[in-house]
Amino acid sequence: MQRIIDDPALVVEDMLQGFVRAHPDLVAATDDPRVLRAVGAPVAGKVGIVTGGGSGHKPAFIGYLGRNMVDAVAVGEIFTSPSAAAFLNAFRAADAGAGVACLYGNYAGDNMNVKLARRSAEKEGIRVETVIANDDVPSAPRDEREKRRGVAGEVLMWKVGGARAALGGTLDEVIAAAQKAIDSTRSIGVGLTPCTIPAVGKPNFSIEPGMMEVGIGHHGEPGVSVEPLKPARDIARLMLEVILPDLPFERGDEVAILVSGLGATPVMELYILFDHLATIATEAGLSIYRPYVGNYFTSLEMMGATVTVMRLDDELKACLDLEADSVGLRQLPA
Amino acid sequence: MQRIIDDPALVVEDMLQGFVRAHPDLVAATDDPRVLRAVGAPVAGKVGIVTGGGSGHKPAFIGYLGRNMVDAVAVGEIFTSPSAAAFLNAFRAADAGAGVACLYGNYAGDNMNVKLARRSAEKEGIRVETVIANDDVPSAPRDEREKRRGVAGEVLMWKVGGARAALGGTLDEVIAAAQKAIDSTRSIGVGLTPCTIPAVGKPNFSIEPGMMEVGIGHHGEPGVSVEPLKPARDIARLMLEVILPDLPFERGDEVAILVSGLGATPVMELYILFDHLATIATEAGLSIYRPYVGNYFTSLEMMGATVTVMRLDDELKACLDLEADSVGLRQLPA
Amino acid sequence: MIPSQSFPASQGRVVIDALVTTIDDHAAMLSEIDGAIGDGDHGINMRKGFLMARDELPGQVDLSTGLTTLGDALLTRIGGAMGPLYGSFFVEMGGACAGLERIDGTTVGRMLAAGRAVVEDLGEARVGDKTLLDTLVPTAEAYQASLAEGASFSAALSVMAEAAERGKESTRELVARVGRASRLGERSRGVLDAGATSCWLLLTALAASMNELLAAEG
Amino acid sequence: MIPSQSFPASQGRVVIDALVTTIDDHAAMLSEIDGAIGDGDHGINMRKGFLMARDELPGQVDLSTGLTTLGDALLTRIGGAMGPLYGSFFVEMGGACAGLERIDGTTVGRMLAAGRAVVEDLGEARVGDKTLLDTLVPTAEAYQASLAEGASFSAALSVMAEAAERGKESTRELVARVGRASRLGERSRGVLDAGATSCWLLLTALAASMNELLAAEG
Ligand SMILES: Nc1ncnc2c1ncn2[C@@H]1O[C@H](COP(=O)(O)OP(=O)(O)O)[C@@H](O)[C@H]1O
Ligand SMILES: Nc1ncnc2c1ncn2[C@@H]1O[C@H](COP(=O)(O)OP(=O)(O)O)[C@@H](O)[C@H]1O
Ligand SMILES: [Mg+2]
Ligand SMILES: [Mg+2]
Ligand SMILES: [Mg+2]
Ligand SMILES: [Mg+2]
Repeated sequence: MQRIIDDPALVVEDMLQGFVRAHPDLVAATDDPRVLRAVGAPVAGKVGIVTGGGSGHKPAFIGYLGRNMVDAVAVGEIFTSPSAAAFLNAFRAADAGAGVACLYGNYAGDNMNVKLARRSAEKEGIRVETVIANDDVPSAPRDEREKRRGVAGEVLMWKVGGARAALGGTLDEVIAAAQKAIDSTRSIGVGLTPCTIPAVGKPNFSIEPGMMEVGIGHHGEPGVSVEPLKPARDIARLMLEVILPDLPFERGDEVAILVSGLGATPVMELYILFDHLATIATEAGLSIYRPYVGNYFTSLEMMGATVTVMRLDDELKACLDLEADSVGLRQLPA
Repeated sequence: MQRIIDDPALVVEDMLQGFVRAHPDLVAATDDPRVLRAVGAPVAGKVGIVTGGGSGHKPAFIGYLGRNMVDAVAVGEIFTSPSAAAFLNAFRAADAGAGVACLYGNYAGDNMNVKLARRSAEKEGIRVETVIANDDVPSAPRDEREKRRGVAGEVLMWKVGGARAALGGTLDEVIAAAQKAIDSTRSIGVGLTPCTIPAVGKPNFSIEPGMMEVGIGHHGEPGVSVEPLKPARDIARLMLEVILPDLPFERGDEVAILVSGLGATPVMELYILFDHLATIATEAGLSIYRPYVGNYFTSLEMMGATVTVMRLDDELKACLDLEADSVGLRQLPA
Repeated sequence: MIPSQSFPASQGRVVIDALVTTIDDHAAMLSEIDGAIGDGDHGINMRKGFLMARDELPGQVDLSTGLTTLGDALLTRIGGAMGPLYGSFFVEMGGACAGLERIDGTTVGRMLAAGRAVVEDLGEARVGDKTLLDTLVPTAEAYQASLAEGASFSAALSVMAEAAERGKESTRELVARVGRASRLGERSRGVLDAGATSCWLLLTALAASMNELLAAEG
Repeated sequence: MIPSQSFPASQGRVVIDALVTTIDDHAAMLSEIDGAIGDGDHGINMRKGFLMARDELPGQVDLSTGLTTLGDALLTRIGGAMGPLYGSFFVEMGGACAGLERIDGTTVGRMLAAGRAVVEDLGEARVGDKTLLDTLVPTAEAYQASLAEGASFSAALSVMAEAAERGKESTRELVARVGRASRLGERSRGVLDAGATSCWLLLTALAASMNELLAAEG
């Protein structure tokens, strides 16, 4: 295990300490060591945006704390949901009286911990509404969408929710925008190598050299097929063949496309993949309003990439266009 | 080789196409397929900032094209200097009559190609001055500084040069600021795994599991020692023990610290490393004016990290503080 | 008819220590089992939470407070699915014996029923899904049945331990339908489920420590 | 005294084709040699540049234009250290025979001298550093010496090919002092240098193609 760490059991603690120290302009610690908040949060009158999830997905989740983005994040162990207590403390850190939109991904642990935290928060008079991202198409069939996992589409959900809140939306408006964002979004991942959780010390699943796992999840959850590794052009095509018909995206749709590396895939390759995606999407009659290419939601040192497509309307475009300042997503004023 | 590519011989071409398509707000193609320019470049009256180098270092080099940053980049094959013709065309693309500051790294190929390109440019009446980054301490002894390679310190050199030009500096002023930037900067890298150039298909050097190469270069150039992999705390210490005495940095110095991953090292680990660096630097009496932690200058899917420390004065601080918009470095107005 | 057996609720620490110790002692084994078809961290997660919980307990604690504190610590500290499931499990078990001076067989039956209910409610898994429910549900039922058939508290505790072992072993032949191991489909057959194994360890420790306390009563 | 041998400069294409073909044919070998102590791309880089250069040439071209075009293409296309070094090498070789109707032994001597000078000037390496100079410098000198001793053009070309082979082989025992291979220090000893090998291929092809042109003259 070729890692730059100290005690493998304490990587999350150690990382958090460095993160807060590196970004004092953007993030601050709270009384709960497993909760970070954005500098300036809670913002008076603004709906609080909260998310949370397991660690190992940099820049997700804490990298999206910031201006016009997320207000507080509950931090879990590597690939493990944060505790209910952490979610509760994140709600407290983000709430300025206007309520909290908890925008998170559909994983069993997160669902349970959010459920418990939300019960406690409401006893304290903090109103919490949730949007549960389920953009990962291969994780369940179309008629069981509620079972699908949340993946890199969460980044666009946070951008939209964060912007809608910053633009003065009420809790219901923020929730409606974030729900629309994720309902308009479809994703798929392709894995080329596994990754190793430091405390475990060996890969958490395996992919043979020369093979790829189509539809893999962010923690190595099973894909729809394991097949021989193909050229980027073919990978792009098979990814879009899964996600475009699912919404379905239709001729004339304006879309955002987000290509994220899973960690160790050189960013060069994400651009190669994006080029094919853009060509195929354009051929399918989609117009790309906003592309995002980079490491937006990773899985430690896994190799591979996820592709996310979101259908836009005027509200979603306005939300994506708003300036934002966070480690993972910075957009200057237009 | 688990890669998302098409023809391994054409990865640079394919990547460039996707890059231009992904960032139409920031970069534009030129008549030379191996030269990209910033949107809006050349800027009337402004000194042009040019750099160039081998590919495989994303976001370097093209990721630093943008507002208040670099105006034109010459693009080479993977880990191979761009041609003299590409440098010449980059000079042409960046020159608005105020001359060109070519800020690049000290590699034999780059030196030769810039030398030839500069000769041709001057025949055309384009004034080109150079700053050759040599921030990599382990690559040569202190009394042979002119032999040292340029590594991640180049990012800070570009930020300073780009800002100085944007702030209206003459060519001589821009060159002086960029030269001061690199003269005030020291770097060191630690490699944990090698990487594979797609067209070659096998790792370009080897590091045994459980070992690390201290002082390794961006292309696997030899380090000062190969030793058993240590905890992050000890890695941080031995890196600073090499670079702090070299300038030397002294008690009371204000510094920028840049920690860059080499590609496949999870960003989480960069924060763990940074936390120790900040502690040790603070103990040494340095005050950290600006930290940068992320993948700023990578080497395909190499594992490891580089650490760069730059001593600041008022001019360098003003240059680092200026807003900037590029793929690799975005800073909002303060 | 034998006289109803019981032990003082104030001896809670003995039970809690037994629970923590078995997780601590078997952490490596649990991770290894999880590694076969899961992500290999079950022992790490559990040990971290259980050791933290023990550190928060006073030297002497009644069973209800001890279990509630343990549950709260798991809820607060370990996250994942195990935090809320085992956390709520122990919180509910503690709640079911709150205020009692002595713990008898009927109380333990109520405790198991309460714990089982919250795990089923929160986790939405079923017996046969290859989870800790495959240990918990049949064990709670066997314990209750043996009491109903007139067994003594200590005899029912032995039934509990045996049923937990059978429940754990039953997961070997199951295909995982929830959690990470469902990744493997048919390939998840043939090995134990990690959560079912930790649940067996916990219920066995519970039974053994309570039997110890009963024996001390003479 | 044999009459001075020469061939028409208009036959440049024969020489250029020989140069391109040898690189194309031996690309895998060159990469493999580079792989032992360098980064394994020497053949890839060279082939890419040489094939592009050939595509830019008209069917018929005089030697000076052909070499200049080849050199320019390398300068324009392949970057690295090889682009400027071999690029300038061929540009200077082409310059040294510009405007001539026929190419004789003395001209080739001037061409080699000009090529060698620019490589030394630009690359700042020396004989013994385990680079292409270990082939180029002794070959240029041996060729010149054989002419000075009165050898015919074709005999001097044979001397060129033999000297190039010896030069290339000499790198086997050298320790790399410049370029990537210097990474390995003592460990770079015992294998050939990639650039010295490509230089041997090029000089051998140059000699063979010129000898062929001389033979065609009858
Ligand atoms: N919904 C559920 N209900 C009951 N038990 C569950 C559920 N989901 C998972 N489990 C149990 O959790 C165990 C794995 O725990 P652990 O390894 O700590 O968490 P993770 O799977 O997040 O790594 C499984 O072996 C299974 O018994
Ligand atoms: N300064 C120099 N002068 C002459 N030849 C050089 C010099 N630097 C490198 N070389 C030659 O370049 C060869 C390697 O070329 P190549 O593999 O194409 O480039 P790179 O080393 O950039 O991958 C070496 O074998 C050596 O002969
Ligand atoms: Mg886990
Ligand atoms: Mg090379
Ligand atoms: Mg697990
Ligand atoms: Mg090479």
